[in-house]
Amino acid sequence: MSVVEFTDTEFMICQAARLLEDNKTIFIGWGIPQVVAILAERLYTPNIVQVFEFGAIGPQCRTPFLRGTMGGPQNTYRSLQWCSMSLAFSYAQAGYIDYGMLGAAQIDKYGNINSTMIGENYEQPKKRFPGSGGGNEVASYCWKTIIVMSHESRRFVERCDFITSPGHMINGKDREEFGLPRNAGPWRVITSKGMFDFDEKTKQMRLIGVLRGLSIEEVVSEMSFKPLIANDVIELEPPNREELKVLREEIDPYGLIITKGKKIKMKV
Amino acid sequence: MSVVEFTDTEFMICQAARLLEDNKTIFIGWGIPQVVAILAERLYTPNIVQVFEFGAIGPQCRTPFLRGTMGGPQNTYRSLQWCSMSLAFSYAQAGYIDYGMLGAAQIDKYGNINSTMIGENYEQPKKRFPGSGGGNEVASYCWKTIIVMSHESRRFVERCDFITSPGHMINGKDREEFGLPRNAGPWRVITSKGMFDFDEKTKQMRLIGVLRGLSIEEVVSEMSFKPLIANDVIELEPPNREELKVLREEIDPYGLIITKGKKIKMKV
Amino acid sequence: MASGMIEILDRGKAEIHFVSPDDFREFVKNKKNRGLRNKLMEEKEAVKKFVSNGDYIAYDFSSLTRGPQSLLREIIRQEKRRLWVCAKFTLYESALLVGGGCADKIDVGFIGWIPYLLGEAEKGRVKLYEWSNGSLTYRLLAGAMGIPFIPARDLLGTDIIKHSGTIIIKDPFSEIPVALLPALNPDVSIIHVQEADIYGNARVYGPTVATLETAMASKKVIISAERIIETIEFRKNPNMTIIPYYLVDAVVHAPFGAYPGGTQGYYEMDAEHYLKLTSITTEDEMQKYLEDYVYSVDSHEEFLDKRVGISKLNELVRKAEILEGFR
Amino acid sequence: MASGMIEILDRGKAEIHFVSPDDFREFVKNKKNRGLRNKLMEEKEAVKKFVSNGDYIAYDFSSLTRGPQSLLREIIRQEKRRLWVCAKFTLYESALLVGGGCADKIDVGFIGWIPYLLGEAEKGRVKLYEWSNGSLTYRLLAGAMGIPFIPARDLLGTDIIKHSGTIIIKDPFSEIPVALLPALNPDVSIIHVQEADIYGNARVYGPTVATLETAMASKKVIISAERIIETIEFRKNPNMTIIPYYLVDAVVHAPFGAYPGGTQGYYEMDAEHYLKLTSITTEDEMQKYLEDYVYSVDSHEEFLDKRVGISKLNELVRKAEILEGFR
Repeated sequence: MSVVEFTDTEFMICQAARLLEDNKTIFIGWGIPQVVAILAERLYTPNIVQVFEFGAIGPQCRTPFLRGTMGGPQNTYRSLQWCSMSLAFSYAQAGYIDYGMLGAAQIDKYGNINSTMIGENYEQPKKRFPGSGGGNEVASYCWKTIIVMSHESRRFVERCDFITSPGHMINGKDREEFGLPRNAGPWRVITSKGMFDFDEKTKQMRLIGVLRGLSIEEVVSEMSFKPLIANDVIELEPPNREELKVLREEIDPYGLIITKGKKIKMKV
Repeated sequence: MSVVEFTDTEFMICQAARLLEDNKTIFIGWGIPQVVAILAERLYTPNIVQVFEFGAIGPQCRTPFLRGTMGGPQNTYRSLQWCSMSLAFSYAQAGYIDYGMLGAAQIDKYGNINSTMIGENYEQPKKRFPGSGGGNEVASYCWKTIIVMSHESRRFVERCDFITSPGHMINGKDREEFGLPRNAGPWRVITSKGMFDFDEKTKQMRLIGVLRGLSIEEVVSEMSFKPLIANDVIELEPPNREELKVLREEIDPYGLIITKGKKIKMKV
Repeated sequence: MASGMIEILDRGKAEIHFVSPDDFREFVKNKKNRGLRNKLMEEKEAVKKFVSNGDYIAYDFSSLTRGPQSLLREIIRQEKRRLWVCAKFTLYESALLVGGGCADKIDVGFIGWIPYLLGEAEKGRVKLYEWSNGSLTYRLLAGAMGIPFIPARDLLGTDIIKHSGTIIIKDPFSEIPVALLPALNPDVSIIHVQEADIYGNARVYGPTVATLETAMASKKVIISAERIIETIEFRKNPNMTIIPYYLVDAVVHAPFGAYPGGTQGYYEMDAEHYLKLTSITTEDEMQKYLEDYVYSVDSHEEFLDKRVGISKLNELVRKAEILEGFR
Repeated sequence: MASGMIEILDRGKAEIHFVSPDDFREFVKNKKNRGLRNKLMEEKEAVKKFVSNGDYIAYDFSSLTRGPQSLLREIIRQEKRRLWVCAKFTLYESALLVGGGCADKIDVGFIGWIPYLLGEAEKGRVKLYEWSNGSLTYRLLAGAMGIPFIPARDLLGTDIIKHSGTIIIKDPFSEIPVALLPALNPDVSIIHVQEADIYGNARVYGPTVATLETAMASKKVIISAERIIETIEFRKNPNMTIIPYYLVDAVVHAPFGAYPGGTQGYYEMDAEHYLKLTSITTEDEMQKYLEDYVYSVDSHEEFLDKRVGISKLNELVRKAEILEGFR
């Protein structure tokens, strides 16, 4: 038996990377999703095709992952196609993009995401965020969207202060009633403590896994709404040595992304 | 004094080439318009930019003009841009294309063009033509459309059997009432006997020039509708030696286009 | 809660091939594959697998330049039936498909000058729907983008509208009438390119016509290519990739695949053979042509070998001296 | 004759920058020029001539990669006022424009993480309108195509709609709700490219973002380029031309024009300078930054010379080792 030490962020990244399927396309945003995709490509899904909104399709990203140069030569290295943003989004709108991966400032129980503002007054918000970016399109168009966010009570809310990207139910109506693409939307929520899916019938967020060592109660207590609980909540394995090695030595040796969040020590 | 001999087609080509302005863009269809543009480029408008619907912008066409290879290397040689058909048409729709040049099977007094069918029954026409091609877009989008057609009575009709491309008035309504782009449309009609513009007020076709040696009456008698007649109808000069030399020796030495039509002999 | 109405000013009465964006997405999700699989196959297999009777079919570029002519002949050879043809920017594809008994409906952009086809149309033997090259291209663009229609300012005021499926509305932003062109999602498209890899990544040199839109909007896509190249060639110059592999179902290696048309950078068109085609007037002439050049050979390779011959091919290659921009 | 109605299901209440397609066409006809004229000029002249107070402004790509940063600084230096910014895929452009007192309205796609700007927004000191990167890009596409709007399936169901100018209708073809995004035709756009000629023909290497759409949709277009090359270079490889000259009003030769961002094939971004920017929180910090890097120099060249220095530039050039695909 030995001890493994990892951050919240490393945990989320590894969970997300393990979820991906090979031979699928995935819409990737800045930061954590990039690291997830590269890790998955190195260890689990060698033929996953990353799609970037600015028009890079299927790059073989060079590592280390460098903050900020998402559109630059390292990250778009040896793409299958360099194209336009309208084409990249249209691939997704026409159904060609299997997965999407997003962060969220707030999320509600139906998977609606807020990345616009906190507060009640749009004109003078308590806290302003950068806005949708391509997040709205990812959540609207991609078949399965994975949301990665740190587990804080204030982020899991009954109703988002502002719905930036659509979940499954909005103001009591199914997303399809609004004309959103059929059978798409949020698929998994990965937090620093657990993992959720969405119940097919009620469309509500449902706890399906907790980080090893945590109780269901510990996870749910830090949420402002009560999620559904799956019949058999699984234990989520912490990052393994191989994952951490690739993350720390190859992908993010300067710790620009992976060092963020709480540190966790665990016997394995 | 000497004698010049030329065909109907050569006459029309030279008239059209003399009309063009330098430093303008022009949407070019197959055949006569291609020859016009190359002739104009060689003699009058060195910086005219040809636009082809299949996506060639500003080629420096190689001569001789070869039948049928409109999209091939000779005709698209050294283009400024090779792009898509939707982009080529969008340049025109957004207002970037100054001129268009078209043929017509039938034309009416408001410049409506038929290139679809003759007869009353669409399902079983007396005569079927190939259809709009890009003609409808040229007549709809380009600022000034030049129509080049041989002068035959049956081609100048009160009402086209089928309106394929819009003129200035359609069924008594101004083209703008249909939502067509403002201040665009047919600008000149060049035939084997004369030239027409459109009266600003009535929008009707108006004779403004006749081939030297022809009377106004001779031209108008071979039309199924009576055009307006300009106050001062000018005499249209026949092709000059330089034009004919370039046409016959450089552009169309095999006579694929220019030999068509009646031969005319004239003292100059 | 309704907050107003938009007036429909006019609408065409013709049947349209229309697939709702959600149905198209569902097809892409379940029947298309994002795996890097080797899709290289013989033309026979590709057409057998991916062209079905009753399909709506589209192709790219024209009979004269980079058209998918070997695939077209294979479709006729396999006696596909009841095809509905997207005749955008066509010259003799539609005529051959009608002559071969394969097609009975045509969306007309431009159906070319072959007297046989125009005659069939005059006799009412083929169902035509009127559009234009521009409107069909925009329809494909909408289909490619996964949206139900695209607004445009063509077709307005013409008789085309009533023989099409266009809807004219008063635009709520500018308050002027505008045409709504319904998205076009063909069942199958056939596209000839200069270079493809075994997965279906493809690029073309020269004008791109509607290569990308056609592939992206189509449920099934067959690519034929002058050359099959390694995937790394695409990765070295990604700006030139026009079709990413995940749009494509089959890749056929077809040297001279555009014959009797030309392919830029490879060979020029065969003008003699072209004249043979454009002079076809009667049913007998059409059937004789098809017998001679399609039915009596088993494949494109046999066609090139027995009906065209190496010296003609060499002559056409020799004429293709302009390489600049095409490689 | 009306033949029916389309229901408007919802519509945003926000002000939009909208130019009717006919008004845009009229501008293109009369104010743009299809002549092959030498448009090369200093950044000072270009901004003076083509950026006016009150303009709606767009740019291409981002602060980090191939963004038009030297032109942006010149706009701030010339103290343009009341600009309305299209903040599609932005990181710090909006913050600088607001800090410089140039911009007071922003169409939000993504406004980046600079605390200063987010703080200004929280205080209600800048008017924001909500869109998304995708919807702003589609709006530019519609503007480029000369159509009044484009349908799309994003924004639906969200709170973005009411803070935008989107109209939701029931699509007459598929009978499901769809968003109509109004065309966006900026008054001016600034675009940095790797290569342009003196007439304005331009090409970019790498992802193309909305380079073409932005130029084509804009009334006035300023290009800055790392290199000015001969026109024949475009004619030799026409598939790579992204902007034809007739969309362009001014060409500025601006080596390191994207600094502190990078330009593919030329130099990498300056990460240190980037951190300096992203940490700006207070008004004082912002004004100090602008004083140091914008107001206190007269031109991009002086900026490079006195505020960046040759050894930093060499370092950034040295880091740009990947050329494959970028030339």
